[in-house]
Amino acid sequence: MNTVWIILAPLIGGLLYGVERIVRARMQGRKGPPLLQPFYDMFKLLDKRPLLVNPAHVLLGIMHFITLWIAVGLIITGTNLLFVIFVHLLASIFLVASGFSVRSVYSHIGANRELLTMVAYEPLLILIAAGFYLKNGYFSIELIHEGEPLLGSLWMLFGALLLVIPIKLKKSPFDAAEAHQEIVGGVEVEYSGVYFEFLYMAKWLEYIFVYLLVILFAGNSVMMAIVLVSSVFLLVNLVDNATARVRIPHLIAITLGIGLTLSILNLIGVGYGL
Amino acid sequence: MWYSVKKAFTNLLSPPQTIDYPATPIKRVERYRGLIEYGEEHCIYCLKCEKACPPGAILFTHTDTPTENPKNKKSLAYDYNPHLCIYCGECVRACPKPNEALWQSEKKPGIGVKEDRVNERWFEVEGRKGS
Amino acid sequence: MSLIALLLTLPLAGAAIILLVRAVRVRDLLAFLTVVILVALSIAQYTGGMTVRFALPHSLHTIFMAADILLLLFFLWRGMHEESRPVALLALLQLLLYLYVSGTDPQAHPFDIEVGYISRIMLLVINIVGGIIILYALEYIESEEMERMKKNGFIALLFFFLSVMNLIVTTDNLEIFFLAFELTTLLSYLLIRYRGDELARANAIRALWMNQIGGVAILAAMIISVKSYHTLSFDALLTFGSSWGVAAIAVLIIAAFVKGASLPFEKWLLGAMVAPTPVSAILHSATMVKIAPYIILKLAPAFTPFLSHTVTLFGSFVFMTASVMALGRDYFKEILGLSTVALLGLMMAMAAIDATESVQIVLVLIVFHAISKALLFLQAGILEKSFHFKYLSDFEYLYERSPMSVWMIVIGFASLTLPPFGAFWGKFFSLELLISMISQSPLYILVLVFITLGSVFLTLLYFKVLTRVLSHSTGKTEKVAIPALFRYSSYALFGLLTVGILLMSGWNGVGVFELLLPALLIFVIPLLLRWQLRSSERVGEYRCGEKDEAEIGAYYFALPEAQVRRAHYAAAALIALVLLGGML
Amino acid sequence: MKKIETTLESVVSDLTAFYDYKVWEFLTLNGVAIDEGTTEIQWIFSRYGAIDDVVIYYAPVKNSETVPSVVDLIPSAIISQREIVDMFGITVENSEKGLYLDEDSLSAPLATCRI
Amino acid sequence: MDFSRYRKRSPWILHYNAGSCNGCDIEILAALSPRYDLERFGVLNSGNPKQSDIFLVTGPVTYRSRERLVELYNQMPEPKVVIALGSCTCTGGVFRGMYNVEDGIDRYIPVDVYIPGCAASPELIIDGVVQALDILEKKTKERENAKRLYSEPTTENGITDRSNSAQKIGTGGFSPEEMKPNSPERRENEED
Amino acid sequence: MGRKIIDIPLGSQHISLLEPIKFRFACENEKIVDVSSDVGFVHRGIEKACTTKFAYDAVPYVVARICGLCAITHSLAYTTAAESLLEGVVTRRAKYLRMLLVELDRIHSHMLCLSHTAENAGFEAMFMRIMGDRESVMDIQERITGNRVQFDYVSIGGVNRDITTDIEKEIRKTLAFIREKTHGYLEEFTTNWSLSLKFKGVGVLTLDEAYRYNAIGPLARAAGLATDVRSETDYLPYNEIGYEMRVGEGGDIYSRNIVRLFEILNSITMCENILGGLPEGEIQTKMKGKPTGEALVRLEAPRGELMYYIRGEGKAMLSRVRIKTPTFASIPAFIEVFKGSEYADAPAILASFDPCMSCTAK
Repeated sequence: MNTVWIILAPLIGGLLYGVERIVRARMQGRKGPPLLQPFYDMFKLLDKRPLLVNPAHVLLGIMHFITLWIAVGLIITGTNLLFVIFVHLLASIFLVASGFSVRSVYSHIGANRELLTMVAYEPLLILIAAGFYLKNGYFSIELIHEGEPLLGSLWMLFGALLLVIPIKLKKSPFDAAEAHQEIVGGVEVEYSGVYFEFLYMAKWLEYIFVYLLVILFAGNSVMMAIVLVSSVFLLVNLVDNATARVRIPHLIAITLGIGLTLSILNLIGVGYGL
Repeated sequence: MWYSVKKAFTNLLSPPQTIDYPATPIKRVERYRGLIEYGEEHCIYCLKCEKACPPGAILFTHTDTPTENPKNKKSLAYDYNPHLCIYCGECVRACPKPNEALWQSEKKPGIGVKEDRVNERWFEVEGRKGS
Repeated sequence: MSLIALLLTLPLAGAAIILLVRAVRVRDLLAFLTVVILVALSIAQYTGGMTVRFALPHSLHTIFMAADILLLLFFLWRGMHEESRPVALLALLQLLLYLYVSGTDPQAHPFDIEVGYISRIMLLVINIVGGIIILYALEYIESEEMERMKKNGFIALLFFFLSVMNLIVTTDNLEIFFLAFELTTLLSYLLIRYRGDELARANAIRALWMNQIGGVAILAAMIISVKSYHTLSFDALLTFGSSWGVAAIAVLIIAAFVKGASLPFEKWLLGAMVAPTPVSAILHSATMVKIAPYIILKLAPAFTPFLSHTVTLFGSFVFMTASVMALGRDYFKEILGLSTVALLGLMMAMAAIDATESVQIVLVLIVFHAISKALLFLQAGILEKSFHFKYLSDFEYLYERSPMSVWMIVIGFASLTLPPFGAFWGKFFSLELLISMISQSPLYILVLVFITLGSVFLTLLYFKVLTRVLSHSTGKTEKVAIPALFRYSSYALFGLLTVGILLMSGWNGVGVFELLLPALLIFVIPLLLRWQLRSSERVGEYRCGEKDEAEIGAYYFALPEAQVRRAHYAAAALIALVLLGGML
Repeated sequence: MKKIETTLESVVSDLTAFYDYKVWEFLTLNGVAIDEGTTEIQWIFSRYGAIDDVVIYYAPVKNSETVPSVVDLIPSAIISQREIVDMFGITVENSEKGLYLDEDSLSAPLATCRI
Repeated sequence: MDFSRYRKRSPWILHYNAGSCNGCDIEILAALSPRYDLERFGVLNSGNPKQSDIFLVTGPVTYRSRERLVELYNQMPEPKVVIALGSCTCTGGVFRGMYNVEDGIDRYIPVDVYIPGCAASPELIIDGVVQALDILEKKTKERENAKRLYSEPTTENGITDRSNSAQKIGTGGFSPEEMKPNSPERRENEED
Repeated sequence: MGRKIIDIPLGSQHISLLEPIKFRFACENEKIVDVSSDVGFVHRGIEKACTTKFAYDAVPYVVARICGLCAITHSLAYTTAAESLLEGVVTRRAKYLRMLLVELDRIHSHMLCLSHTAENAGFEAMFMRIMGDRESVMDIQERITGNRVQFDYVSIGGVNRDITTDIEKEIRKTLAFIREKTHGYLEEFTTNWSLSLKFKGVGVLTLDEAYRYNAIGPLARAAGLATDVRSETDYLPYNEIGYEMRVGEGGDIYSRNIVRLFEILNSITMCENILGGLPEGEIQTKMKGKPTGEALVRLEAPRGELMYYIRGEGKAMLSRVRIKTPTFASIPAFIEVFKGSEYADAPAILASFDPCMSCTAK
């Protein structure tokens, strides 16, 4: 069963992305693309003549995709949460390395920003994992899923996760790493055709990754999981449509400032039963 | 920010502003400055429009098979390039018989494809004119 | 016992012979043989798996004493000669303290040498990684411009270093420990000023006086120990547990901080960059600085909770601060150096937590940090020798000229932070351990935050370097040949890293599935695709339609000077807190 | 519109005496080809807040002469000086060619008098 | 598998202004705005030649934009379609015959769709894009070069490198006379 | 030690640019330390063509194609200059209609600038909102003139089309709609925290720099320099229709946006006043003769002062047409503003200048 879900993960992510594009268009008063648009894009990209700058660049991009898929797969199979976060870090590092592997300014800026956003969200993810451990005494995602919903006691960490989501999904106000109007997509600028495909699908996997993290807070309650995911989805899109992109220093200051405060408070609270 | 959030939310629930063109046509305003149209039978071949046209989108070139208009003494043929026209209407204002010989319609110009040779053909026309 | 004796004496013998040999080939062969035997010995010692204890003949004691005094007199002379007041004063102080200590009469030691689990691992690291670096140094030193004798002397000094390090991790006697400690100080001094220019001399002197603070600290600990317990044995010191014992331990910790070049003492290690690169490699990876976590690991069982907490806090603070400080640096070796300082902070922080897991974690960190850092410093040397690159901003067209070096650098950095490499697991389980300990003290939340921040800063540091090394354009290569010894030593270290991945599986429940499958996928699939990509059509980079090539520098996130000073004050305050913990 | 004649030698000193940057707005530098080989260069100013108070300093310039730069006095003149260089082919102190024109473009397109 | 029918469902656009009056350019923005919403067709204004299918050019090609135009065209992977947007892009429009323009982009790159209008309204832009989609669907993946190149893409060790083909166009490869059959000098001579 | 500089190009083709302009930012990290620029991409040679290719009465249609955004101001400035050489008098109704179009043009141009600034600051929703609302202005422009962008409305002697009561009604409706929307933008631009992070204190042009570099238009007014050609000329009766100058302070992007928003509101008021007081009369007067002499006309385009200098020798072709466009004059000021700001802000700063390269290079 897990295997099926792992194979389906990118497709579900694609659908989610499709829904999101429609929702975003509707929030802007537009009709928007069809639901299956991401898949059309995917097929079209497969059909392009392959052009590349250098093999290392493409390879690192593909490795980013594979590693991300592994990270998602590890969540689905229910392994150690902390380990999953680090596999995800590895995936991001592949992306950064691919950005740096071409002699292209925008790609470099994008990769550098990607690194800097990592400074902002990686500590928070680790602290979130710490929160789960403190509450349960284990990192096992499988057990977390079987346990009680933890949103009640970890709501501040959930707040910290909400700060991370726009960064990962490249949404306003924290989309500086992609910043289409400044650096033309950043890391992905040198990819084309079928090679861009991998990065494009990696984006879908990011959706799955963050929403699976959201679901963790719901524990064994399916109802709560659905409510959480849909409300987070709506919230993220509303904020995306109501804010401008902030600069990287602001991004780090805001995320770390608010996120660390929330996490530390919550950890103290959980650790000492306050 | 809250205004935008509210706006985004209400937009989500209300129908979009989008006109589903080409499925539903866009209503064009009256007196839209569209294609220049030519009524050969009323033309007096004064060539004022050719002179007035800023980009030179109207050219009268010599032809071997002239029309039966008696005014066409030099056996000229009217040639018009909608892909060169800037739709300013100067030609119509210059025309002594507007609405009969030359008028600006409300039709939108057609899309050209490679086979139409819109540019190369016009270089040929200009070449004929020059020689 | 005989194995250990061999480990201690063989490098000395090797050094002596090498000094005498004039032919390069013979020298290389001898050095190679010595290294091979040392590696074999250390492996044999490890697989022996027994704790070995024995006492040294009393006659050696006098020799040690004489050596100590001679050493201190040498330092004093250097201090006077180089007109460095701190060196001279500290040497004088040490001399006085030492004379005082030797005047007392401690109980006889049951055993001077004790080789336990920790020591065995340390021996492995010292001899294998150190040996590889010496092989590399054989090639490196040949390209320097100096006399044959001096070149051979360099190799001999490195062997001598291994011997001293072997002694320091096997001894259980504070007096011998002091001797070995001072010997490492001496050796680092000699090696740092090996090139003999103005800068080298200044930095060597700085290293000398800073390290002597450590010597003073050890002497102080010896005095306390002798005065209160009439013993100079480590083991005995650990078992007393009274307030004087804790005081002695706290003072010893200071010695560790100094050797580990922790803030605010990091300057001596950064100054060591002027030496030939193998020196940096050996200082950072196999020897010198590893004394710091080793001492703390050894002392940790006797820590009071307060001491444990403060040392952990200090270590994690250093971990974060040094990583941030490194972000603004441009000198490649300096970046590596500060990252060593940072990681030593982490090791010390973990070592101070007295738990079975923490010992494992620290050892894993020590081992893999040694391998990775050695690999990186080797590359730094290669860059210097083959390309004349020292500063990050100079690195130009590196990938085009030598993809091997670039990938080695990338793997070197990756192996320090990323799964599935060994150092990652060290960090990973440190985090796990810390998280599980939060309920013991709220201080651990702070430590956790420091360590998470520090590790992302380190990641940022390592991967910003890629701006300069990894970027390359379409096709067009002009390869530069790299000498064979350089290559093979790099491959050897890379091999160790790979073997390390395999050895890690099974540790702490790291399953094959979590570890090997991802590794397999990540490394194998690209290899399969590689051939396909080789023949694809190439296109230039997107430059907004322009053709002119833009200059792409690296990023520098320099910390303002005032902040650095503040960080030093904070570190000093934490050290004071540690000392205070000892006094109370 | 007031026109004041000046010469290339005196234009910098004239403008220095005249131009107060908080009173006068420097509009632009203009050139008019008068006859073959001569161009009239105009420095145009207008007074802030006044109705149509435009002052034009002008000087005839032979194509061989070098027009002095007024950038020290009026920093924003740099771009119009470069334009004059391109369009009329005359030399202006410290102003390069190539603001608009490429190597194979028509050189000095406005230089010839076509009355 | 044949994916060519998905091409027309996901056309990504690269826009370049080769010297137009920006009237058409703001109309492109208007076409992306909620009223016309080009994204309905899957259009994405990618701004990156490497990820674009449709090259939307405005302007009659000024001298300085020539090599940029060709460079961008070469960076686009096939299949690709070029749309000339606006009268001046098709034929030079009102700028036809001015001394610093090239009278239409099809002197430099092969144009598939010509959208007339000055300025072309969003409605015409949509018409043109829809027309272009049909052409895009029929295209092959063969390499399409610009009409004028500095050098043909070089092939070395079986690797084709197309990164140098646009360099120094106009001053290198061929003479300016050949390039401009309708140069202003010639026109002026005719007038005189 | 090598350089620590990163050269970041912006243009000539870039997603945030509508028109080709090339900037090369020399940056330390992302801080801009030096800027070089190339603005000549759109040079077509219109000044020359106006004196060699087109007769003086066709020129209004040509100069309109200098720039699609301020087309009306270009043709109006030219015709005003030509009319003063021909010594004809334009009727008051024609003048009012001309002003109506100029102000409508200013509204849609400012709206485009605001939306583009928001887009370049990463606020896509704001872009869509303003662009969606802007369509209604485009609609009434199309109704009045027959084309959305290139109005070709002004010709020598008057205007080409009259407005009917139908159109008038529609204009009033649209103006009311836009006024309501503009108040909404005003609130959003002043209160949205992410926009204030992006805009407040960013891209500052100080008052002294504005004087020094002869900044004009909203750029200057945002810096506190009270200059507006509408109050410095008298060929259009701006004083009759309730023109007010709005001067901002701070000279940052925020201030420029606010100045533009208030100018939109002021233009709406003016348009309503124009419709209210529209004099009766002909819209065209015949002008006789050929232009002789020289004339200099200044007009306030949406981006600032536009200047036409023409000289005629009594022939069908003029002997000199000099066009000084607002952006051209502001470029030295632009460069100053970029230095010291972050690259991340560069596209937004650039958009907030509302640059018009086709004007600049002609």
